[in-house]
Amino acid sequence: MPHPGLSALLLIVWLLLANGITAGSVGLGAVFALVLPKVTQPFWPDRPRLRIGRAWLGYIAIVLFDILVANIQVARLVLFRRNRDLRTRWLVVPVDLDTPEAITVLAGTISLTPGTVSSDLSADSRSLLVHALDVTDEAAEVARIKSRYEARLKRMFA
Amino acid sequence: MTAADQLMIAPIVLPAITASATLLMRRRLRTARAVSLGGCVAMLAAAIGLFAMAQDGSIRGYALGAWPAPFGIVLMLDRLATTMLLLTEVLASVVLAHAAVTGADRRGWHFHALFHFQLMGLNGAFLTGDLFNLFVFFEVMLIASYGLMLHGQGASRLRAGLAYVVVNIVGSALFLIALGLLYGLTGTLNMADLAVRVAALGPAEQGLLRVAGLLLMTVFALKAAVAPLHLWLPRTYAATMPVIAALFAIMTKVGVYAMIRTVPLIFGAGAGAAAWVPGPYLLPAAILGAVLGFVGVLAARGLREQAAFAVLASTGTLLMPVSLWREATLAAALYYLVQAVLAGAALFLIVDATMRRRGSYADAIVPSPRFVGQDAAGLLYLAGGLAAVGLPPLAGFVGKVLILDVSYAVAGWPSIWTTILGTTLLGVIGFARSGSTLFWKAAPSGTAAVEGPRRSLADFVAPIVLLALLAWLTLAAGWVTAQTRAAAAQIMAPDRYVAAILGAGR
Amino acid sequence: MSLELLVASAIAVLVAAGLYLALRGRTFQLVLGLTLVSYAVNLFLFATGRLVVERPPLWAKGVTDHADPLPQALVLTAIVISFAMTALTVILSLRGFLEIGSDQVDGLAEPGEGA
Amino acid sequence: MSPAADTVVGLLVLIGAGFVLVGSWGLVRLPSVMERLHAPTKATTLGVGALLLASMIDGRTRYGNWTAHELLVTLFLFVTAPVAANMIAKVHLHRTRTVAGGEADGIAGPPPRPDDEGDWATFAEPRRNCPGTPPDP
Amino acid sequence: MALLILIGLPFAAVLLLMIARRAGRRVHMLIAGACSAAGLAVLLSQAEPSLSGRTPMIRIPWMPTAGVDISLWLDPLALLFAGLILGIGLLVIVYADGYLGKDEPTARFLSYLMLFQGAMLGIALSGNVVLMLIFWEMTSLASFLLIGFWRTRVEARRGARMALTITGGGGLALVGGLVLLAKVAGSYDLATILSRGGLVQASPLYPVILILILLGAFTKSAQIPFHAWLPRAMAAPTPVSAYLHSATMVKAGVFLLARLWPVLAGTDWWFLTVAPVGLATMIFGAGVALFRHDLKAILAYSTVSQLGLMVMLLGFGTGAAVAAALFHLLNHAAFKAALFMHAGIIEHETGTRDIRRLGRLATIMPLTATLGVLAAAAMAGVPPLGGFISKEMMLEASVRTGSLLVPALATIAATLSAAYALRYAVVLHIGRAPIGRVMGTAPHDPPARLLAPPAILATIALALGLAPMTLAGPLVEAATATATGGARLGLHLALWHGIGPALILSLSAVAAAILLLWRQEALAPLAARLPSFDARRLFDGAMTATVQGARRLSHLIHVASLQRSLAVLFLVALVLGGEAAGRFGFAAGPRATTPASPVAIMVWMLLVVATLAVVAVERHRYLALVFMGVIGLVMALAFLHLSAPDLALTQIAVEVVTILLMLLALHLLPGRPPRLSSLPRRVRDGAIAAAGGIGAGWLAWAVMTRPAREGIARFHWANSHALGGGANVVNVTLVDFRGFDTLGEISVLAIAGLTIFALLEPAAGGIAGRRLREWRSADRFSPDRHPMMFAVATRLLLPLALLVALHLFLRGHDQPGGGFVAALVVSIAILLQYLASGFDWTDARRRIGEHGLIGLGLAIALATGLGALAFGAPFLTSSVGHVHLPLIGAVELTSAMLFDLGVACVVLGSVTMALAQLAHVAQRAARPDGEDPR
Amino acid sequence: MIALALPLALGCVGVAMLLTLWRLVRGPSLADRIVALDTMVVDAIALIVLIGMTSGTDSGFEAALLLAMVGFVGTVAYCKFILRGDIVE
Ligand code: NA
Ligand code: NA
Repeated sequence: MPHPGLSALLLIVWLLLANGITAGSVGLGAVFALVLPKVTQPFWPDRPRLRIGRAWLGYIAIVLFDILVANIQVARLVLFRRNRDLRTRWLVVPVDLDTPEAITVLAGTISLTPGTVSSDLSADSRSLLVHALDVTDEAAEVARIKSRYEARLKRMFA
Repeated sequence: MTAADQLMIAPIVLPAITASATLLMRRRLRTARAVSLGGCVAMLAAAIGLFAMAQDGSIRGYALGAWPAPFGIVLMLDRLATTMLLLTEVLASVVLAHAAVTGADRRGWHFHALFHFQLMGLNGAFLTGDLFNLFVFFEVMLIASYGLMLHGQGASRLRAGLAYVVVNIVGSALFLIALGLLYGLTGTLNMADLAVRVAALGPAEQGLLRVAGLLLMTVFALKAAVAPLHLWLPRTYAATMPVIAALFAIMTKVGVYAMIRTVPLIFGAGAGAAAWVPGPYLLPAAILGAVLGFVGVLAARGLREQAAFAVLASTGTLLMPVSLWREATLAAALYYLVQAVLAGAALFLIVDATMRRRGSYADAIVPSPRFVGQDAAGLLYLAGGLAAVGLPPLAGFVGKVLILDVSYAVAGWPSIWTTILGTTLLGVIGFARSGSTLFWKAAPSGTAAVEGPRRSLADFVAPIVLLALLAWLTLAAGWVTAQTRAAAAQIMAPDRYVAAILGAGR
Repeated sequence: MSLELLVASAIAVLVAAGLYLALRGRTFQLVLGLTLVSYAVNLFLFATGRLVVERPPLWAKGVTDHADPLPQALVLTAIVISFAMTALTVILSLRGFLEIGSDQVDGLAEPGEGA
Repeated sequence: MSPAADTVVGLLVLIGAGFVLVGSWGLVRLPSVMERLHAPTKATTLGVGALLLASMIDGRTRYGNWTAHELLVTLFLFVTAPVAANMIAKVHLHRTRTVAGGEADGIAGPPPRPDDEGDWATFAEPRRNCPGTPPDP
Repeated sequence: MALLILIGLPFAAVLLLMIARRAGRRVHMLIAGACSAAGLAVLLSQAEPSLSGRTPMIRIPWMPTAGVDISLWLDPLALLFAGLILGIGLLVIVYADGYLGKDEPTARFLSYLMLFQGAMLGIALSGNVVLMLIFWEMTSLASFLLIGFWRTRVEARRGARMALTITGGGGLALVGGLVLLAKVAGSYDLATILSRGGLVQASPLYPVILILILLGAFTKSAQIPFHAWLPRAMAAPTPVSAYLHSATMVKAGVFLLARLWPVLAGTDWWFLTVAPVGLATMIFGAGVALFRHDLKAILAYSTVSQLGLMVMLLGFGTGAAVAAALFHLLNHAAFKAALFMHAGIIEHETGTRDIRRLGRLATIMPLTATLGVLAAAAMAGVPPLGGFISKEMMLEASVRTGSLLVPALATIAATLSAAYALRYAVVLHIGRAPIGRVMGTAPHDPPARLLAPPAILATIALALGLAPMTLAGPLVEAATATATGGARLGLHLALWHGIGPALILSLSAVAAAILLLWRQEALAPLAARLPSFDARRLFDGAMTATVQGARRLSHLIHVASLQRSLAVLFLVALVLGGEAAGRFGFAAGPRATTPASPVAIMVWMLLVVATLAVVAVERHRYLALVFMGVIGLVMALAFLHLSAPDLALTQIAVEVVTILLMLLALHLLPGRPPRLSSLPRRVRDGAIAAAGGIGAGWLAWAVMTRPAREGIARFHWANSHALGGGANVVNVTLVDFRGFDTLGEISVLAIAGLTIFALLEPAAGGIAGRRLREWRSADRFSPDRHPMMFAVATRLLLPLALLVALHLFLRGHDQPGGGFVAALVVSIAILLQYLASGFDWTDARRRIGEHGLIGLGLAIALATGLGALAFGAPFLTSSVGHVHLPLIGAVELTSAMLFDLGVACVVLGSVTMALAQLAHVAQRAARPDGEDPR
Repeated sequence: MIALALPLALGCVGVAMLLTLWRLVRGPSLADRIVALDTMVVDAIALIVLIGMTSGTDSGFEAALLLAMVGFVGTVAYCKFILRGDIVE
């Protein structure tokens, strides 16, 4: 099993695709979950090691919650804030993550939560350029990102 | 389902297999060549077998996937289809041998695969009894022809190729619209079923039916290069490698075939507003095509262009009797069709053999220094010209006399006669001028002799074979006309066709 | 406003735009035009099965109200074929441009250019 | 279908559609590219998410079969949407900095540099092979 | 059988000559000579039965449906003509042996000659008009080859072309005339036709038939105004002139008139068309001949004149005139062939044919001179030669017409004829002119093989005068009888007929001729001032105009313009569609329409706006592509809304691939090019486009508003699950009911892939490669080749996409999906890797080559289809089976799924082949060798 | 509630698409147009889900899934074209 995490993901996805848990779907899904990582291994030779567990579930829950909250905030901004009152800012988030996968998840998380968009990565992959729609305290926002997301990601990607 | 019945699928499956096989051995040309030739011979054998099967006058259906007509796709075998198949396979064998002998297959990628796909498309178009399936095989045929047409490439070929491709794409779009209309009106795609259902359409549907018929005919006319929809042809054929253009000699005839196949069957006397739908348009168009074709023969500045116009002219001539929609005229047309295909191909192969020897002079109709095999090439060119123009002793003359003979029965005969005789004279003048310039006239002094290695005369064999076939067509005209007459009789009796196809169960 | 009218007028607009672009004389416009025409033709072929809203031809016992599956199958074939043709046309245009140096459909030199 | 389920599904549908609409409205009214880039996020996340949730519940309550495959749509959107946003932002940065007569900076102005010597990937050759990206020949 | 041998011999000789073309000249001569001699022998063996009324004939069925047989007969007319052809042919071959230079290709020459001989014999012997036409056209062809024998000479080529054009054109008129004649007479059989004169002459088409046939005869026999080719044909070697242009080919027209005399002659139409033309030609030819200086030109115009004489006689419509014509045919053949050979000897010996530079030949080459004088005397109509008799017969016949004008003009013609003939005899042999350029040695009588043939002919010319009844009487009498279709006339041929008007006219003609010759030099300037009718220049002018006109027309129409082709196609479709609409109308039908929801209208607006936007920004191609993306999206939504989820899936996937393809190509195309067409042109195109759009939309509307008929699809719906093993009827249709279409469809895709490969493979070299290497975009680009987020996300997507593809593939038979879409998903996932991580990186990780995939896919599809054959079922018959797998349980498997797998392989192979090849071409060009590393 | 909410929601999504189209047509920058196109895909997914709920069929699921999975390919390809010219290097 070249990558158990991927295999698990594939099995779940297959069961979702099959839209039901039967012996057949689990069996076939298991086969695919084993075979596909093998087949696609050349395209992803050195996958990061993941710690699958509660940390991931927690992270997903936090992100989903943040998405919900941020959506409402941004909807207010869009609907009611005058353009000239928007406090849009560029944020430079220093990145301490090592693997591209972890950095990508961080950047993706930032983008998924409304109000911030990961716009670019520095050439040395040590900083993330984030565009924020409405920020008063830039440093606080950077700190929030680092503590709320990056710290957790560090633990999830061993 | 007997083994003999299963033979019906061979003309489509065999080339597909051969094409796939040559694809897998694409880097071993010798093997690919052998496989390709073998495939061609096998197909010829199958065509002969099918031809023999159709001799009893029966019409056979082949329900693909065992789905009964009209629900699935049927192939159907009658005299017309087998004649076209045999003609195609004979032509293909000769052309392929010529390509192998001259090494034309080495001038680009995938020659053999494309060649066999082309045959698959042609054979499918001849065999299918389903209108949408006809569209599909038209597309197979066309896209393979694009590939072959572009074989060897070069600037002019690429541009002419674009024009050819685009015009045909638009033609295919029209085909789909016509097809859609017919389906929308009748709910079926099977040609025999269409015949039945078209005849049953009510008065409110007549206008749409006529549009569908006319658009369908427009598409076929485009493929057949019927004037004024012929503009794509001269440029395309003149830009194509002659050996491939020789194979294309049958391509325009597929358009004619499709008309002959569909009009008496679907748009026959019972088709209401769409009865004999090409109606008054086809004859003038055919006349225009013949005139423009032979004018082009006279005006051409290159041999390939000239041969292309000769093909155009032959289609025009062929369509004159077709446009009359009678048994006798169709019979004459079929005889003319067979010889026109062989003659057009022979002409292109002769042009090929000539071009290959003339070095940088290629196919330009200008005097060149003497070249190896000039006399023989000149003689062949003369014969090719005779064949293309329709002078004795080759079969074109017999064909034209037959057309004159049968068309006398209709009111418009003077225009047909005048066109055929007048255009023949134009053709005679054209070929005499170009031939004497090319093979008799010496290049102005000081012109360098044509360089190049002494070539073998092997590339004369294929054209000679075709010319011999044309001579044979003259000698065996009795047998051949009996065949075409029988084929025409089958076509003009669509009821038997309907019964044979729709009666054939699972 | 009926769906039929919407589809018919969409076909009209697509065909008109496609024909106009196809006549513009440059390869890329030509490709765009042909693509639009092929959309229209696919829609046309599809429409000949008549319009049925949200009754896909997925068989289930007892269901009789469904869209005509046959035109859909035909359109699928037509889409694939027109994709193949589009791809070929694109490559052919490009190849012609690389060989000739002009992207005009007839391979002519640009107006105002020497060659 | 129970009234409660009906209400929940109805509300979810309205919420989802509402966020989709707000997203597009933002796209129209926000002042420059980078601000507008925020808008689709709402449609992607809460908009489509709520609709999918509604669809799941709807399927269960109305037809009695659990369908969870709607989650997959969200999954794929979550994977792809940030990439799309990232690429669009890069286009914007690229066009503002390097293309003469290109786009104007948004209201946030030009982006700051990441540090003293480096620059963003859009503008600078990668200083080292980024982790995981293929080495350039 | 004898007739078959007779006609077969010359063609056998042609074959033998071609086979033995490398053998020596003797062999060639032997072949030709032996075949001619053998032919003559066979002919003589058949003479007796022919003359005695037991006409030898043979009939071989050929095209029974059209009533055309290969039938040959040898009636006396044919016998007369065939004898001429073979007899003179033999002499010409002997003569040619002496005449042709050492280096001349005798095999070629003789094979043409024998081809001609065979064709002529065919005309004479044909008992069926189609056969006759075939041989008729063959004579034109053979003469083309013979006249052009010295092909590097411009005169030879022009002469050959002119002869072919005129006689070939006449021949085509003859084709029309004879086939029409056959249609009117109701048979192609000559004998039958000849017996139906009354029927034919009563037909309203009779004048048409007559004129067409006369066109054939007159062109061949060089009658005014078609005479010009004959003098020009003198560019041929002299033996050819002797044979074709005196004895045989030109006589074909006369023969034809004689042959068809029973069915065509005897009417006013006949008399008023044939006789005047003959008379005019006779006078004109003689007049011109008198003032020519080239020996061969004199003889050529004399031939024109003499042919006019024969034509005129045939035109008179009386049996006696026909007899005169046929007797003169013999006479003329003898003396004219002799004279041509004589002229050839003189040119051969002295190096010139200019009569002004020749003289005193009687002393230098006495034998030659003797036969020359003899033959010329025959031509002049001097007793006791045969020419005298036939000329008297001619004058007699002209007197018998009852008109005064005819004998008067005939006498003038006879005078002129006698004058040029005497000029030839006197000036050449007795005249004082010095001999011009002399070849190495002094001119002298040539060796026997040159001298003998003309000597024999001159002797015959003399003998025909001395013993006409013995030599020619029965033959001419019998031939006349067959020609006129009546009883024998009791012909009396003799030198002395007693004193009558004919004798007086004849003698006064000779006397006047001597007078004329006396004053010839004085008359020459006068003659030159006569309005000249230069048919040659006329012909050349006409030809040039024809060719120029053809060029102009052809180039005007056949401009290499795709736009024109398209516009014509659109217009044709519009006109035809409009025609149908105009005649039958297609108003909307009564079917209830489906109300459109607001959202449908909004989506429709999306489509319309995006489409218009594409047109508006057409030259900003990138933007146009962006709008195309919207259109594709709307199409997918529309399909989904309209109950076609499979179509929506396919549309979405194809759209993505298309966009990638276009972006790849767009990168290499030039930036924003200037507009090509002017405003009027755009308006015109806009009008065409609008009409097309309205037409298509209206058609769609008309169809959709008509009630649907119960179609074949009900079968598909009913049997999809039970027999096809799948609930997705569309998919089952694609892979099963209409799997054959799908086989064609994947073939199309495979071919497209192969063609694209073939197109792009050489693009890295040559001009294209140079352009690619020099290609620099004007834009500045970001250095970030492979953005990290993108690369990482695509890597995660790959296995997920494969899984989705598997799902679509496996469930496709029951749910939206199928092999095609599955393969496209895989293709897109792979292409994404190319996009995100670059070509080389991705390509190094691919496992199967595209060629292999395409071949494999086709093989799978074909093998699935062929599998059914083993069970005696038709191709592509599917089978449904249940397989029990451990863990998974019963799985329904259909062979159609295997077929679908083949489809998927081909799609994957073709799509990735096309896009990868395109993506790669620029890089390959940049490599030094342009080679594909793969 | 659903019966009321669905048409309303469909209308909302339709209007959203038109608004997006406005941005697409209006621009002004290339990035604007790409954003709009990307949004349009998301709107389309929303529309498909709503259509599925209205009709009570599940047949639109694959289309929505496919759009979610490959819809962004067009977006990134357009972007890559602007950034690099050559979308496959
Ligand atoms: Na976001
Ligand atoms: Na965010």
